[in-house]
Amino acid sequence: MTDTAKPDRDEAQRLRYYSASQWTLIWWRFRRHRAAMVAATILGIMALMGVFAEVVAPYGPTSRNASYLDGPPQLPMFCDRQGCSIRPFVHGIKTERDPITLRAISVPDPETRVYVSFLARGEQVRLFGVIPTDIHLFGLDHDKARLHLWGTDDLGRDVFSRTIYATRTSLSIGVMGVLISFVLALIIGGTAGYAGGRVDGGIQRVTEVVRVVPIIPLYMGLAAAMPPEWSTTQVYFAMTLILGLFGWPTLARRIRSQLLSIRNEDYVVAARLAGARPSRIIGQHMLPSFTSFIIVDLVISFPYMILSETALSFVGLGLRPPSVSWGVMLQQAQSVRVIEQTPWLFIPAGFVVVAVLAFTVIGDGLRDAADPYSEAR
Amino acid sequence: MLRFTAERFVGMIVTMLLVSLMVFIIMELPPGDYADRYAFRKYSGTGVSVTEADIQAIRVELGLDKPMLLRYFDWIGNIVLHGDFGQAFAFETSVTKVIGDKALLTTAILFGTLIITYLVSIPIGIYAAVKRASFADYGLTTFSYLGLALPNFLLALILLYFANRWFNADIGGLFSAEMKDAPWSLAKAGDLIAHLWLPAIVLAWSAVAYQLQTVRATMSDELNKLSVTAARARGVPETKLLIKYPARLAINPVVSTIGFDVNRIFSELPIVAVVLGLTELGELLLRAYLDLDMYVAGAILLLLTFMIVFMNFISDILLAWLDPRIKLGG
Amino acid sequence: MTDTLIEVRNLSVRFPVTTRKLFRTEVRELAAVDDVSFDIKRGETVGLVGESGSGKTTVGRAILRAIDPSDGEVIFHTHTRDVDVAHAEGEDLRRFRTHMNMIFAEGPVQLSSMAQDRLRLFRSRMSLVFQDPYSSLNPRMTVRDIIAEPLVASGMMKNRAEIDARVREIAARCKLNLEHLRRFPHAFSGGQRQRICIARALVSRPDFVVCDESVSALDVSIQAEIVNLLKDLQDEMGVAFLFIAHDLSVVAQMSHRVAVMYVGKFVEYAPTDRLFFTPRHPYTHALLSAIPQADPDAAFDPIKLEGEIPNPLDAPSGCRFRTRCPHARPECAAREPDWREIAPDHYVACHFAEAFDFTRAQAKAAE
Amino acid sequence: MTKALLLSGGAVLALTLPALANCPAVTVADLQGLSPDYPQQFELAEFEAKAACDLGFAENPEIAALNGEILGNGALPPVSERLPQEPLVVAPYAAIGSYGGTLTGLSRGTESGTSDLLSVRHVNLVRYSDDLQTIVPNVARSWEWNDDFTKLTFTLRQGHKWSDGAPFTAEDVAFWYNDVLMNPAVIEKAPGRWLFDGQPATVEAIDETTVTFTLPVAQPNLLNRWAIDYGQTFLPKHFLGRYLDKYNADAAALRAAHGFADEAEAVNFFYGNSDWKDVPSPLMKDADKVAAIGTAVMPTLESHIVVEENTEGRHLVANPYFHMVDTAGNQLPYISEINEEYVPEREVVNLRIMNGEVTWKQQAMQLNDFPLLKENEGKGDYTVALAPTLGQSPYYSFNRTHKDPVLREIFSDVRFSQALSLGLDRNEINEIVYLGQGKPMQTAAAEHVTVPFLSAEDLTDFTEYDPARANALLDEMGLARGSDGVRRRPDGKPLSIRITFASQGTASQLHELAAGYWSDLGIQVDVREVTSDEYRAAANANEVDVLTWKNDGVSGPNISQDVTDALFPGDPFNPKGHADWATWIETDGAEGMEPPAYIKRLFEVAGAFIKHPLGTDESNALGAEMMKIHLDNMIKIGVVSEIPEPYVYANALKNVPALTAKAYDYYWTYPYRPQQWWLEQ
Repeated sequence: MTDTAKPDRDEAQRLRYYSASQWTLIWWRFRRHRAAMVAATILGIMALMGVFAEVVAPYGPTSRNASYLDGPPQLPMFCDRQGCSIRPFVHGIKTERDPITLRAISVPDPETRVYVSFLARGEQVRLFGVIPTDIHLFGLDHDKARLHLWGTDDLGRDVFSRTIYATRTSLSIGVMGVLISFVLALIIGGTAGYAGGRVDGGIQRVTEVVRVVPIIPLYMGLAAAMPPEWSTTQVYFAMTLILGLFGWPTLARRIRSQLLSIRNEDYVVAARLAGARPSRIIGQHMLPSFTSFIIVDLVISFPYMILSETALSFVGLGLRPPSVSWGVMLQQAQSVRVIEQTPWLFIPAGFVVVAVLAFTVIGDGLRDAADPYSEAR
Repeated sequence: MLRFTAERFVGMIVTMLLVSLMVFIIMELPPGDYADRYAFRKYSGTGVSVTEADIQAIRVELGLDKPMLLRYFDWIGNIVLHGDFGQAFAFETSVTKVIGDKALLTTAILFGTLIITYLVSIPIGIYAAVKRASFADYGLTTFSYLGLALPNFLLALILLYFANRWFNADIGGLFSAEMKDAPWSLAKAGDLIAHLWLPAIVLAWSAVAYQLQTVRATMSDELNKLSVTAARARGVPETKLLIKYPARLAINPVVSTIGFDVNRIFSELPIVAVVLGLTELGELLLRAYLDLDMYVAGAILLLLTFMIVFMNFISDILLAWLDPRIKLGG
Repeated sequence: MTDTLIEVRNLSVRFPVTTRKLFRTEVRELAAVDDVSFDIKRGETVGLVGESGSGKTTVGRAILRAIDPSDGEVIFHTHTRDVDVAHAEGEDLRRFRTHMNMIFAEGPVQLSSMAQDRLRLFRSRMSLVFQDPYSSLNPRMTVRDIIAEPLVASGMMKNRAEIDARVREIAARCKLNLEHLRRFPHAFSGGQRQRICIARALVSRPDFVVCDESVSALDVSIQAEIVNLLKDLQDEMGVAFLFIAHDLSVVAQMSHRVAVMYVGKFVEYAPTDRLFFTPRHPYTHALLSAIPQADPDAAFDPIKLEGEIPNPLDAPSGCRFRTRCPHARPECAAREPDWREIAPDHYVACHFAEAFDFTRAQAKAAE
Repeated sequence: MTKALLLSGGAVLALTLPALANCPAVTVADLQGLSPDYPQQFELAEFEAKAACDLGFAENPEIAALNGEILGNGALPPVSERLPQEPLVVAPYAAIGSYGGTLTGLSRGTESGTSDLLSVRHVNLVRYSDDLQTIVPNVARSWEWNDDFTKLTFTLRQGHKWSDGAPFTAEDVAFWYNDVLMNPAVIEKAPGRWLFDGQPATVEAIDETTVTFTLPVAQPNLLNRWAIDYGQTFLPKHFLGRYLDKYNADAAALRAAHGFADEAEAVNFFYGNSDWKDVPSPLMKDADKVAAIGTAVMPTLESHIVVEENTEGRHLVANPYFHMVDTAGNQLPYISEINEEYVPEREVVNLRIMNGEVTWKQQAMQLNDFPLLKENEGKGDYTVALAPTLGQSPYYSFNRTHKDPVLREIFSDVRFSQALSLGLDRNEINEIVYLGQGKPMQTAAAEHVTVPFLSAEDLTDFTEYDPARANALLDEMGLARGSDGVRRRPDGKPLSIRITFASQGTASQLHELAAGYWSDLGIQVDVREVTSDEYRAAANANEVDVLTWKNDGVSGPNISQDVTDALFPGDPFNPKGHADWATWIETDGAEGMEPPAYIKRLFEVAGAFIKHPLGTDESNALGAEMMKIHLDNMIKIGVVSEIPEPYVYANALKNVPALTAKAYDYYWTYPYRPQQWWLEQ
């Protein structure tokens, strides 16, 4: 039984392999890269959290809990001195001020328990800005009490919720920035790579010039050029534009060299000799064969976008409150006071690190997987 | 070799001119100009009410009323012909004076960082390649990934805090109080080094991360080559074997990315400097942007870029010298 | 077999080579192909041999206008032998009526000077089979799409069913499993891939195919298979081949006539038997001497050529082969030998061609 | 307010008796029965008479070395010759100090956050005592008003010397006014703050120690401001005058030799554009020129003089000719050197304080850093204390001359400001932003703590948190809510306002909170942080919806002579908005926008107010009316007042009293006599 079944399965697998397209093959290879898979999963979760921020976050990014200022994280627990419960709960909180140092101190009140519930009703929000709902992933039973998984900041805002919203902003800025630089790179690098010759030489020179200037000082100059009367939305788009505007040189170079090498690939010559028009050659042969490489490059350029956004916001040239991004949150956390007294405000830094790491690891994984035909020979 | 050098040199000059044009355009971008700021500075608290005409007069006085192209040629002309970078409005002195010492300090930070980067990344990268897939290798890879992922301003803040709280390190400057105004001496240089390590470490971490990966990858490739296997079979001692070929070749990509490293260091410098309270070019640049003190900003940007281009040039020459094949390809 | 398909007249291909000096760039011309003339008959296979760098590939590509020739002309003699118009239907017919004169008209067509847009339509009459069956197939397309490309790309056919039918037909002729059409190139071995390449080259029923070292990358057993396939297809479809190779024995199997190239020039061109048995050029002779003989008794004494093949940029004066020729004399350096017909259909470029007798008796035994 | 008495010069001479006992080293803590005419200080003759003693003088043992650091100073004469014949005798707070040490202070940059340390070395003709009530002599020995407050006569100290040893005389005061401030060849536009009703005063040097100010209009409160002014009303004529053709026939040659194009450039190089002292010193501007001229900075009367400046900081040494001694006859200051380092980063400032590297820091310390600093007090061996601030109360003032007529209409309706005031939860703001240390309160154009005509009780209207009433008021105005909950303006657009602020003026948390409260009232609020410069530019250009800053410049001495804070548009540095009203009034209705009746009345009252001495009945009545106009029309919405702020001093720093105010309005440390601070070694 097994003797015959096994070769059959192998055969089926082989057939599947034979008729697998490039994306399927890339996926199969990528899947073998365990670290990259883990990273992709984490990033996926992050992105989902960002997309569904309104529902994942128990509270709005600016809604406050005045009775819990600079409050430490609350860990839901199952047991306390009064015994155990199946449902997780937290203790009630009393906030006092130290009479000498004037520091606000939150004291849990072990007598009161507030139970955590999932898919709880809470603040009215609009999912994606349209769908009204008051269901949140989790919350507290009690109307008045609030659950602050990662504590609160000096205004009593929930760090967890803010981090979720910040994730949305920062990732989307990264995406927009990468897309803009990608489009620019595609146009510029594409022109250089396809036209060649003098056009190529000129573009190469300009690329060289842009590449050689240190990028963050350049961003700083552009960011300083933003009119102060711009609204947060305008600043947001300006930021993506700025990040995109100078992110292209590396990409453009890669696109150009890819194009130049693909242009002379035998199968492209074959297509030309088969009478294909330039549009078909580019669309059918050149683009598909370098998209996978470009995707790798895009993924790799993400971390730089994210770090640039955080850095610019951090020095006050990027997004500013009440926008909430990782950079904005870290800018607000940038103090000795926070390190000593409210270190949980640095949690967004963890997100930055994890996101950048994830993108880097995925980039590595993709780079290995991007050319599925390298092994096939 | 001479021809190659001269060619690269001409290329460097052309690049610099184009960069200067771009820098100038960026300087021109922010709305408003220093005249507004200057009016406040000049008349603040004097009880004089400032009119638009006053501001226009200041504009004329500072030469900000001329058309942009003219100002560009004035600016670049003065830099090239007289080494004059223009007026530092906020300091009421010449840009050269404001930048003066800070350029030296910035260079000191840069070289401190580069030295740390190469001292750490080359041996460790080679080690990681030799001990591939070992515990040490994974540890080092993780460490370097962290270097890539940790925003350096955060690293700066954390290091600043711990250096200060635990080691009582002197912070917020590149010299201690007693050395700040002293003339240059060995003691002062020592003082500088004692203050340099913190920014240098912060800046070097991510540079180390990149270089570590490069060295490790190149080294791994080289180790796989037949010549190495053959030599090993001949019984050449392992250390000698490493130094003879692969290690030397593995340094090539490191040399070729010096310009890139400098670029990244300068890119991160302003932010790190702000956090660490260093008063060097990066921090000055940020302030100049906020003050609309555009000639200062322009000069700094140009200077930083010049250093990058120059290091690129050096790395090209060095590379051609290390590996003559490059010349033919170039 | 007598009417001429391709006429190559004084074909030259020169590439600009720029050398950067300190303050100026020097542009020199590298003549990869220098004043080459020959013809190919309908349904015939012409073999083209020479060392690598001799310009064989450039000749092939220049004929196909993959590279634009610098000088000379390539004339394609069309004729209506396999006009498909009778079978063309509906849209295909309408679509091509406007171009019919050009594509199917009888008579000489100047390929070398044809405008790009017209050339594009003419592409279906000729094609190229590459050396490397790996790099010449787009790994991102299915075999069916690859084979169909010449039909689709040139706009020759539009109807999917018709295309499928034609693809299946040619695939079957190339001994490809029809099941495989859905697969991607990575599913195949080198030999199979080369069949796919051949199917692609022949799908539009061209009159002329250049096989550029098309078998040299394959194992010997597979080489034979492919050579046989090509022969069969030639018999069935009447296609003419320009068969470029450096391996003389394969060329011998395949070709009706063989040309020998050296540093951008033809040195000898003759029917296969003549060339192999009575070569007239010392270079041809040297090449032939390097073929191991099937007869174990025969003496194997390859002529070792001294020195390296010259750089076309600094080609020797006079006869280009003189620097390595064991028979070189002073006048070889003074004057370039003429390309002349020393026997019917036997062309050679050597001052002393008549004087040499390299007749290879032992070769007869091999045949 | 104390009115000054003129001490008779004759009396001083008469009291000089030979061979008396050593003087008692009295301190403020133990005056040993002596009662000075002015708090905490004596004139030499007064002291010797009251204590029946003869004061001998001593000097800082390092003074010769310190003098050596002052570029251009010659060898020092003995201390008795350096001091005026009539030095000011200062009673130290707790103990006679010992000499030496370096005071390390931090500023943000060359021109930023430096007032703190400027005030440490500051001197002027007169000074406020630390009771913040009494004006006391300083550089001037005494002064006298004529009856209608149009002529002020100062008597200077005989033998007082500049830091280079040159005599300081009445000529230097006249020079400052006549030859610099009012000299168009040097300063193009005469500064308005030294004009009186637009007219210049007449300043005359009567003799070496007597100078008179003859004023075009009565200025009963001029001294109040003089006592806190950053501007010093004297300049070294011997030094700057040599560049003016008027005083030096060879001035042109000298200017040429020193590389100055004209008189203005020469004066500007040392003096800057105005009395604002904190301009880059010649050392910063052109160190080469300084070396060529042979003098680093112009001579000063202050306790310390700048000897080194670069972009990292300044270094100062004690002025060897300083005019004060302690009650033991030691020439002040005690502290030999001041290091002023530029540290723009707040975190680095905090770390350095926590490390015990800072001797004194007061300016730009924030209340919310207090817990951190307090917790680290022991480790850093410093003391952090809270002092009452004056003029730190944040306010919102809606732009009633807004360019958008619809918003202008809404903002001009007092109910709008009332509603928004009721919508602020001041207790929560106090708790969150001010650690619960302030007092929820309205604000008017004066500091209720320091003026007699305004009390905390006047400032309670509309300070309760009452969203229901706020909503009712807004509804009543016809600003109905749309389906999205946002109120609509009369033209149907959503009612949307932007708070543009600079964190130098007001805390960002405040605005984020306010935006939240006001959003709850149905107003779309957008918060935008800008730099101080950008804020000022926008406010001066009438481009903000709501002005928001801290209410500084409203303490007694300020408004006694200058009511710009009560009026509009403020000054370019501290814009109060509504510039169009001021234009209308200045041009008699030819330009600008006609202000409502209450504003016209406000201008009238303010004009009258400054004509009366502060504290008189007339002054109080007018002041109260001004405040009433402000409060009734709610021109400003106050938030929280009486906010304390921390200040820090190293435990080694002695003779520092508990600050009675931490306020620019009293020029920071000037009332607390930093010359008698000393460092325990």
